Amino acid sequence: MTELTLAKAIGSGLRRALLDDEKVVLLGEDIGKLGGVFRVTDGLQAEFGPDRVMDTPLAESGIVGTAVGLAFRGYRPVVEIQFDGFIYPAFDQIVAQVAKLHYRTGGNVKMPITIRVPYGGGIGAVEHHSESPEAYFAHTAGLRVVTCSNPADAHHMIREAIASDDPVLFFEPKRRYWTKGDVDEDAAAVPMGTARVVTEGTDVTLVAYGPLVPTALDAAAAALDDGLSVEVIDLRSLSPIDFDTVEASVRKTGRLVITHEAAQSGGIGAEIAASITDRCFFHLEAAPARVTGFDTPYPASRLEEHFLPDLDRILDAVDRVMGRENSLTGWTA
Amino acid sequence: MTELTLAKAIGSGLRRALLDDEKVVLLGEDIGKLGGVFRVTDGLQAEFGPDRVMDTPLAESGIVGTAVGLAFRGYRPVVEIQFDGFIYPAFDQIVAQVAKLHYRTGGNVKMPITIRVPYGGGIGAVEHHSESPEAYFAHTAGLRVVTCSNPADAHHMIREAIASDDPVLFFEPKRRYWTKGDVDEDAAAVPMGTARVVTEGTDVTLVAYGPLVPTALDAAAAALDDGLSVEVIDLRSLSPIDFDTVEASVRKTGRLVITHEAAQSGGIGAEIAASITDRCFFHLEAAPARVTGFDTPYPASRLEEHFLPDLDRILDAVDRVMGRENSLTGWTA
Amino acid sequence: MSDDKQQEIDLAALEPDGLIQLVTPSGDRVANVAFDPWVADLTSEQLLAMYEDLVVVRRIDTEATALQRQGELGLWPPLLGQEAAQIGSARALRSDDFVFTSYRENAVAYCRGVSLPGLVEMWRGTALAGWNPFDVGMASPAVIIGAQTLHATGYALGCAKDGVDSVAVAYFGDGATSEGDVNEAMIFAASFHAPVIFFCQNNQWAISEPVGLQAQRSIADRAPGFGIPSLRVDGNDVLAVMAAMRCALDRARTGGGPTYIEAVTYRMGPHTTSDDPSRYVDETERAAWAAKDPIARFEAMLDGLGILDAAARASVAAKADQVARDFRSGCLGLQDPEPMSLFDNVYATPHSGLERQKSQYAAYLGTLS
Amino acid sequence: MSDDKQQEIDLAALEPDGLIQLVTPSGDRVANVAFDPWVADLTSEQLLAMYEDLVVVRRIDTEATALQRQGELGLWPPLLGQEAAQIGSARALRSDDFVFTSYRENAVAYCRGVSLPGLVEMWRGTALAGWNPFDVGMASPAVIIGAQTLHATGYALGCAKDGVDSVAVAYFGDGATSEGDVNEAMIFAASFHAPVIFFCQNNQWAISEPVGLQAQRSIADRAPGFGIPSLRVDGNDVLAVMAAMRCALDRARTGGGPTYIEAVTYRMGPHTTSDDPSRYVDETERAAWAAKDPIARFEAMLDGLGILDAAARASVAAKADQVARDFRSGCLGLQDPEPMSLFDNVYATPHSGLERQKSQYAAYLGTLS
Ligand SMILES: Cc1ncc(C[n+]2csc(CCOP(=O)(O)OP(=O)(O)O)c2C)c(N)n1
Ligand SMILES: Cc1ncc(C[n+]2csc(CCOP(=O)(O)OP(=O)(O)O)c2C)c(N)n1
Ligand SMILES: [Mg+2]
Ligand SMILES: [Mg+2]
Repeated sequence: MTELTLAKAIGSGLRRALLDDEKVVLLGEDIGKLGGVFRVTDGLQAEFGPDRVMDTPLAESGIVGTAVGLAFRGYRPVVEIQFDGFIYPAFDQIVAQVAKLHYRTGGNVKMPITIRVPYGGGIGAVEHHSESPEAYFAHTAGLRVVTCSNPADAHHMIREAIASDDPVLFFEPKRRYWTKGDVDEDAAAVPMGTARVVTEGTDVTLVAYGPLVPTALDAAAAALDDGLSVEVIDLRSLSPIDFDTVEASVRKTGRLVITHEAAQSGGIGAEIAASITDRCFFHLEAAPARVTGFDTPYPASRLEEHFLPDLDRILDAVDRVMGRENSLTGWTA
Repeated sequence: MTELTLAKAIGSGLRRALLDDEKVVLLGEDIGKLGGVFRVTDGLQAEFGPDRVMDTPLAESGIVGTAVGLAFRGYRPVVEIQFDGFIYPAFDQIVAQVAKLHYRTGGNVKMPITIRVPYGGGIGAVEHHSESPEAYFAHTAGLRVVTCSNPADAHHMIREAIASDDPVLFFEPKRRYWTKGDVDEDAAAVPMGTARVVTEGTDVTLVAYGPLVPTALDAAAAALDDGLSVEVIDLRSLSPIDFDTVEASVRKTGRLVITHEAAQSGGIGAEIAASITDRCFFHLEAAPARVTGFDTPYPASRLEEHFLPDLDRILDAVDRVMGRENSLTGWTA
Repeated sequence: MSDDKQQEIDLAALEPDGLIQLVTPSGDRVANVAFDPWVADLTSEQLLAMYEDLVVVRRIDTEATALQRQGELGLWPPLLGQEAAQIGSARALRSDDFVFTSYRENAVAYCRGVSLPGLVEMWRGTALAGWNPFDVGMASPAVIIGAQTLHATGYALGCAKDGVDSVAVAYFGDGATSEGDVNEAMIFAASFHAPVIFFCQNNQWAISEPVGLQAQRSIADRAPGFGIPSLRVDGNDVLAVMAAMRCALDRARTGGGPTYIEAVTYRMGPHTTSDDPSRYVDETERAAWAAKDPIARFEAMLDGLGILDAAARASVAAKADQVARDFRSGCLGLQDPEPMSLFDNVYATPHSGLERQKSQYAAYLGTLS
Repeated sequence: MSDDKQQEIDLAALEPDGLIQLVTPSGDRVANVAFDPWVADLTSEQLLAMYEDLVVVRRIDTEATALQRQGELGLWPPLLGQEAAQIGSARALRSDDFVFTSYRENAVAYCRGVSLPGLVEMWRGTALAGWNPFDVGMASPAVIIGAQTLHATGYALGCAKDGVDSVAVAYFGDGATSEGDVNEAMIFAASFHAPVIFFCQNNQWAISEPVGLQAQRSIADRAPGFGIPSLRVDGNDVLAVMAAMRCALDRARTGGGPTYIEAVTYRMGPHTTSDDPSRYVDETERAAWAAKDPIARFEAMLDGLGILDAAARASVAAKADQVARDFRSGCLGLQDPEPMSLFDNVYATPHSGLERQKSQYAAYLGTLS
């Protein structure tokens, strides 16, 4: 058991993967000597050499497309996209090649590619450095999409992602890179596709993932002071979504709040609200509420506190699903 | 009033736009002499010359990026993406530039770009020629997303899209290109962002768009034989979605079925189900049902009849929201 | 011929504008100091086998077009006119090389050992791909223009990592050269010194767009600026193509890195069976290229060498007939897939969301039957 | 110098490997038959003005780094070492030309007339862009590497359509040359013969990656293969840069089409204030480049010409002080935007979905206050 930051926990997971399987190779911009702009790969090129930890030319489509070829040759490439907003030049290779090749070839060609993406806002960055593009990939058949919220999960989930024979989009909550927590490298990992109930509760189910899990926990604590018992679920996987866990919770609470940074329209929250309404229609006491980024581009950093869901906005939604008097009766989809 | 196919109705809309505004230029692959692979631009280069109807090199990012520069210079570019599956190389230019430039520049730079995309399946095509990528764009702030289902709408909506000062993704239901209908070029157009109630009904609201509107109408007719009154709404706009129209309908019927070809998870149907549940929670008699493509890549054409929503699957969902005995009680999200 | 230095010089001498030709359109064998050695070992049997290949793949192509007209295929992209470019290059490969192509490389697929029905599965719509890539050393065709060039580069990088001398080959068209991916592939290949060959069939057209819209200079002129030597070869000359390809393969196998080959040829047919080239093709140009036909030329050369006697001709004709029959019956024998196979192989391991949809659809189908 | 033929020859003569230099690192003016004429008209006043520009933009840059260290800016990308490349090129432009840059072109922005606080708005986070592109003929910086090269190409195409002789300029880095977009931009520009200049500042680094990872030959060697002539210029020589830029601009204005310029320079500072170059930069290399400093060199030349007297020096120093003060106070004066402005300008015309979110958030904010 070691205390690590979330960034270092991913780094140690990458290191273990490199040690465990010689077919694992890392590709990305500035991941070598620099160790990545967030230092997640710090020291790995020094330890494993430039053949296994490769700085690539500056072209995201090129990186992912090259990874596809390596996968054809039996490798397990782990690709780093430097920031969320730079994944789009690789979109075609991801959705039309990485996602489809196993299906296209009737299962003959596996694509065990992990695409790491630091994502989300709250770090005062310039444009394109604070995006939450996860819904695009969760809507893409053939991909798995996961995200972690704490160091232990970060470590084990990156190893599970790399070990997976399917391609995995691995979203790293960049504003939580410096969060510390205990990591037991040898512990048995929770299967990657499952959600985790972080705090049990009886009144409201609050679903969060990635960077907003700590915010959700704060909200649950604040709600408790107010006499409300909120069950917080860390989704962990966005494709597949572990609806069984969410359904079980909502059947108990009858109320659902979902929060994410991505824009509301067509976000993960929409899918959860729709699916849970379908599964738990007669158990729901109120319409599921979404607390999300707005349908605007990510704004200038001096405005991001207004864009990002925070404790108050989450509590407001909790109040609303509880049917409490709340100025925001109009605060709906 | 002329009878035109949907393809020709778009062509005549493009022609009117070229006549009405000299800043309108068309760009795309094979749109000149060939008139596009679907002949939508047939005759336009001959009439307006290669300066206004331009064949471009084979590169979608290049086409859209060039259109951005033309828009900076005051032009209104209309871009043709040859098939749905070829839009992904342009994804970055669309979501990171076209969608954001107006916001980025505080409204100083307008992006009146129309991106035409023949989309959807049902034509027995090879891979990448039958996709429904609309949800990616509807989740992207800064874009408008529309789709037409009949020649009259096709004609007027393409003109509205080109006249819009915002970027518009214009999805053309390729399997309906040969559908005929009356077009009155001089009629007043219904505003682009509004939905249309195509058939009134009292029992179930059935929301469809693009290629599935005719299928939805067939289903409504079949349901009527069965004693059920189904109100069919042609959504027309996917961003924004005209929720007022859908809400008014659901308040009346209490039941909602949504159908689209795109994969279910994170599709437009999820957003509609979530938003309408939120707006009409106490009016709903059953959970909204979705009849969609599956969460698989688009399959080989000999399987597409199983992938695509059809009359029977829609009727099955109608039965389900009616609470009728139906073998598919398990048929949910 | 494996001395790196020597090759660099040979290649540089031909760069950028020489068009490598060993056989003229009228079938005369012309001497070429640099490239003759690369095909000097070919025996009469091997030359005849190449002739047979040329005839057979043209016959398959004709038959496929007929099958499409008869409604048995959804679409077909004819390779008429490009037989030499494909046979000359593909027959230079070893079985442990790996090929990443676009959709028109059906002669390449034939050479790699794809089964006859396998050639048409994706066009008939009974599957998305007609073969297991690992059985034949050839990926399923990439329909997204240019994407496969990066896959070839990555595969080549893997070969280098593995310390083997297998080579990856990317096939693509003149139109594809405009896609960002193809340029990125050159950059990655050059940067990683990957054993990959970029084989561009410049058939003068990308659907209705002439190559002049994509490139202001020869296609082959681009690669050198990226640090990749390039060869410009008469793509209708099967010997020249083979020589160029062998030269490039040798470079790749011996640590010389990537090579770019532009095979200058012509698409004699429509883009696909859905296309209407009368809207854009200039008949004079087409006629000029007809005079450079790759098969007629090779036939004339073999004739001149006295290799192609009546018996050989008859045997090739018989083989072509037989292949055409097998091809047709193989195509017609392709069965529609099982409905529930729709859900297979989306993932390598079960995905709970999709599993649910699958069981629901199975239940639904059950109610219908 | 507007005779097309003449220029083609001049350019060809320098392609591909000559490094255009008019002033040596020690400040000696060297004769260059082809490029001297392009700067022959510069008066002493103009030379002094360029000197002032160089000094002022370096001063702004230093001040911005200080502001970042003091927490007033979120981030800053220093241009230290690249002053000549930016001033020499930007001062060659007309106000009706239009510039599409990346994030490091703050000296270009200064020359275009961007206000001092405008230079830092996006780095302070008070807005996504610091100016109205149409006021200064310069787009807001593109953070997505390479994307702006296509915008410049499209804009140039528009200029050609409009029949005006304005020119579009794309500024980008050596790292950017690997992105598909930059290659596609060359293809489109060549195909449409667009009046665009591709101005690449090869500062040897893309964050921690040396240029050798992106390119195996000179960056300038790529464009000719696309049919675009290219110039390779000493990017630390402000006169040479201006000469090359004027030559390219003249070509573009007179129907000569696109030109590519590689300005060979060095990033003397970190990539941004967040970067730690000690992890990857070779100090010897950095020191060698320090000896080629663009300002010291130009100062020495002006000294040699007797133009830079004590009064001139004092006036430039005073100007730099003043600008630095104004810059700092302008920066500190930038106010946080109104919360509800978050919703402004997503669309040019109201979008019902967003309008609803806006009014709901306004109501919510109302309850908090
Ligand atoms: C990314 C992408 N854009 C557009 C298309 C449509 N398309 C199919 S083939 C083709 C022309 C390709 O020309 P070329 O590369 O010269 O190959 P050829 O067909 O001549 O063999 C186009 C534009 C596509 N398949 N993929
Ligand atoms: C598409 C994209 N990928 C990655 C990045 C991250 N990034 C920012 S600057 C940079 C290096 C750019 O190098 P270069 O083009 O040489 O410009 P320079 O910084 O040297 O001025 C990288 C990789 C980005 N901004 N956009
Ligand atoms: Mg071609
Ligand atoms: Mg650089």
